[in-house]
Amino acid sequence: MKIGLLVNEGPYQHQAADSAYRFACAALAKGHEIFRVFFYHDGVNNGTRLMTPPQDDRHIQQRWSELARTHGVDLVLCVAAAQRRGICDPDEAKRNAKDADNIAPGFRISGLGQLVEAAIECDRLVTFGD
Amino acid sequence: MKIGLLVNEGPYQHQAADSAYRFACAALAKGHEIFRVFFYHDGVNNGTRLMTPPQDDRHIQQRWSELARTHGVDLVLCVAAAQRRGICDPDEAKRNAKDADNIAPGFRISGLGQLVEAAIECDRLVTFGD
Amino acid sequence: MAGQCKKIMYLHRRAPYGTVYAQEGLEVVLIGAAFDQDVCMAFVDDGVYQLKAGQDTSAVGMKNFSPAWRALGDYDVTRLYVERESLDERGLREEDLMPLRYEDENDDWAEKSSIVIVDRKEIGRLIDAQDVVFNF
Amino acid sequence: MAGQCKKIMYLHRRAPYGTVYAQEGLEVVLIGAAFDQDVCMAFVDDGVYQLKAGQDTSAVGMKNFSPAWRALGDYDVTRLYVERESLDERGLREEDLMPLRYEDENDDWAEKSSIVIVDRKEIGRLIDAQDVVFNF
Amino acid sequence: MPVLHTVNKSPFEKNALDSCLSHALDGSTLLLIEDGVYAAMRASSIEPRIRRALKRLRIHVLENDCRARGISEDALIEGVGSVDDAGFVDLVVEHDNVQAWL
Amino acid sequence: MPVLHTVNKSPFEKNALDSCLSHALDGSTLLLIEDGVYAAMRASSIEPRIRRALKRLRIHVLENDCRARGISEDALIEGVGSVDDAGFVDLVVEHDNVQAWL
Repeated sequence: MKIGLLVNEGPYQHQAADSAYRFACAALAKGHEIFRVFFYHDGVNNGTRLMTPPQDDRHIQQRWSELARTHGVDLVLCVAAAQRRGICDPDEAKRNAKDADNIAPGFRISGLGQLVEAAIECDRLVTFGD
Repeated sequence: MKIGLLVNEGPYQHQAADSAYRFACAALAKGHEIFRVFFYHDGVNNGTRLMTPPQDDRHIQQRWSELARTHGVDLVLCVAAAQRRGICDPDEAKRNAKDADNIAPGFRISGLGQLVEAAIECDRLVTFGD
Repeated sequence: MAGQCKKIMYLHRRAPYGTVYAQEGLEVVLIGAAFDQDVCMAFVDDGVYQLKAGQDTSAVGMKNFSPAWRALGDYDVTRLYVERESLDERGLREEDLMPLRYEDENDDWAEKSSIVIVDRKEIGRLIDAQDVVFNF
Repeated sequence: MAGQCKKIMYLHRRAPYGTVYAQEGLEVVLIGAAFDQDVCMAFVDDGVYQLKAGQDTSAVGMKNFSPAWRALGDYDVTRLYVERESLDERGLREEDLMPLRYEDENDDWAEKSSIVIVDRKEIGRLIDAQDVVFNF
Repeated sequence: MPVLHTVNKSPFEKNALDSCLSHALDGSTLLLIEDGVYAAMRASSIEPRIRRALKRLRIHVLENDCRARGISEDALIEGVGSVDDAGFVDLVVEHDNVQAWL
Repeated sequence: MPVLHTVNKSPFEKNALDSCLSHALDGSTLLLIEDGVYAAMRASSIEPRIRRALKRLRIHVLENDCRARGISEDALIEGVGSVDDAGFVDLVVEHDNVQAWL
């Protein structure tokens, strides 16, 4: 089955990102397709490569990036939410005259249409938030 | 009077950052001292210079930076919370082998001791959160 | 995706301004309108506060996004279900809400209200009838 | 700051793991211990769940920070007020909580429980008596 | 002056107001801010709780937060005061301690 | 199968569970996750509400979230089922739609 995920909260502050990750792993293990993980609201903060959690804790961004690398999962950060919160890729950085970017490998920035498209394309949309 | 502020949530997602800013401005206008604004939990996300809110919306980071510049307010991001969430200054970036940093002007990164110190030093500590 | 028409509900349960969900939720509705699906909105619990008339954010320095609700009719989002029990608990009546209207193309462009007050049971049935529910 | 000794309360009102406040709140208590103030903690509402025995986060992939509560005694944080009404509403008894103990230097290092069950009224009085209350 | 309690949550969504009211000592002050201001609206199911609390607490709303949400002065329960941002600062200064019920 | 409702909030802190229960149609399913699992603990003041709901809904908890919080299987209200992460996926697949009460 084709499943889309919506993650509405940032890493560490709420369990949403952890729950979504576990769900994605379990769904993939059962042979389902994770069509897309869309990160909205503070969820976009999952996609910064600048995080350095303590060594004895999970690394939420690296887990997502690894999921993209090994399973080709499409990780999309909402551009409007990302702009408000300071997440950008090199293109966005250039366009907004920023001197740095912070997007992590495996993530891409795109519009809200990608969320609506996922809702239409997928058999199920599962939301994780606060 | 010497007042300390604690901001526990990130910009735009919750009103906490807006309320704290208004309070700080009102306190300064009345001649009080804002000894320190300590940003904890997702509050550290107030201190990224990479945010680009829509032109018709307030720019939460720039407002804080301006407050530091004009009134010398001490804006401190908790280092442990900042590491988890991907906020770093050039030193932190170097120490954690990151290829970029994102801290905004007027903010500094330091330990939780700065929060406890503020609570002890100040006549009042006012908390804004979720 | 061609030809697919899903029943999509945007279910808003939170007050505006205290958190961003109402505002960013509305942004999804406006973008989603381009996809030509069978769309409705529901305002439940504190979500009914989003439609309160007279919002004025000038003094809090935040963006007042409430005028955007009026644009929904132009985006063909014309069914806004508002839960009666949620209004009652909060001491609100329909007159306390912004008047939201649309022009009905199937009725000689007659202007009609987009707001439909329904009871909790009906909201439950509506949720059950959707293909997708977005919860903001 | 020399010589100042303030009465500081860390008031924990939220469940662990669902949000980070319990964990990052505990980090403040541990750092704050170095400042040699008059410190206590209070567990109210869902905060009492933080002390529930038997927490095991291995399967959720999150950090289990609950063992750190046991270290509090070594940090001279020895008064942990737990609200009786909050326990009752949640069907919890004192035996359901982790045993947290400290050695009383004023009583020949006798081992004592750090947990003090008090009622809501007393929590209200304790809050009133503080110079600073941190709310996590 | 005793404790200034702040509540920033809707009383319909979260237990912050109830927890505050059940802990606040007689004679202390409650300031409703952000979504907390909805508690002060007349004719809601919360009104009886606020009226009872008014017998033993001073209760204020932050007026800018009311205005943002379309709550006019005359929609407030009688006895609830209204303060601007400067008034919030004054309340903090007047009280010995501030306790935020988040 | 009808709707799968998820609740991730403590029933003591937020109104998500109550709102879910008052909207869920008979025959639908409720999955408690994250802090939502506390609702399924025996002997709390929430228990009567869950028992009533069990007469018309299937109710499950996510067992890993229970374990994290120190809630053992035998602390659950009888009639509440327990699923692992794979079981969560199965529930999503079996139902026509998933509604998250945040």
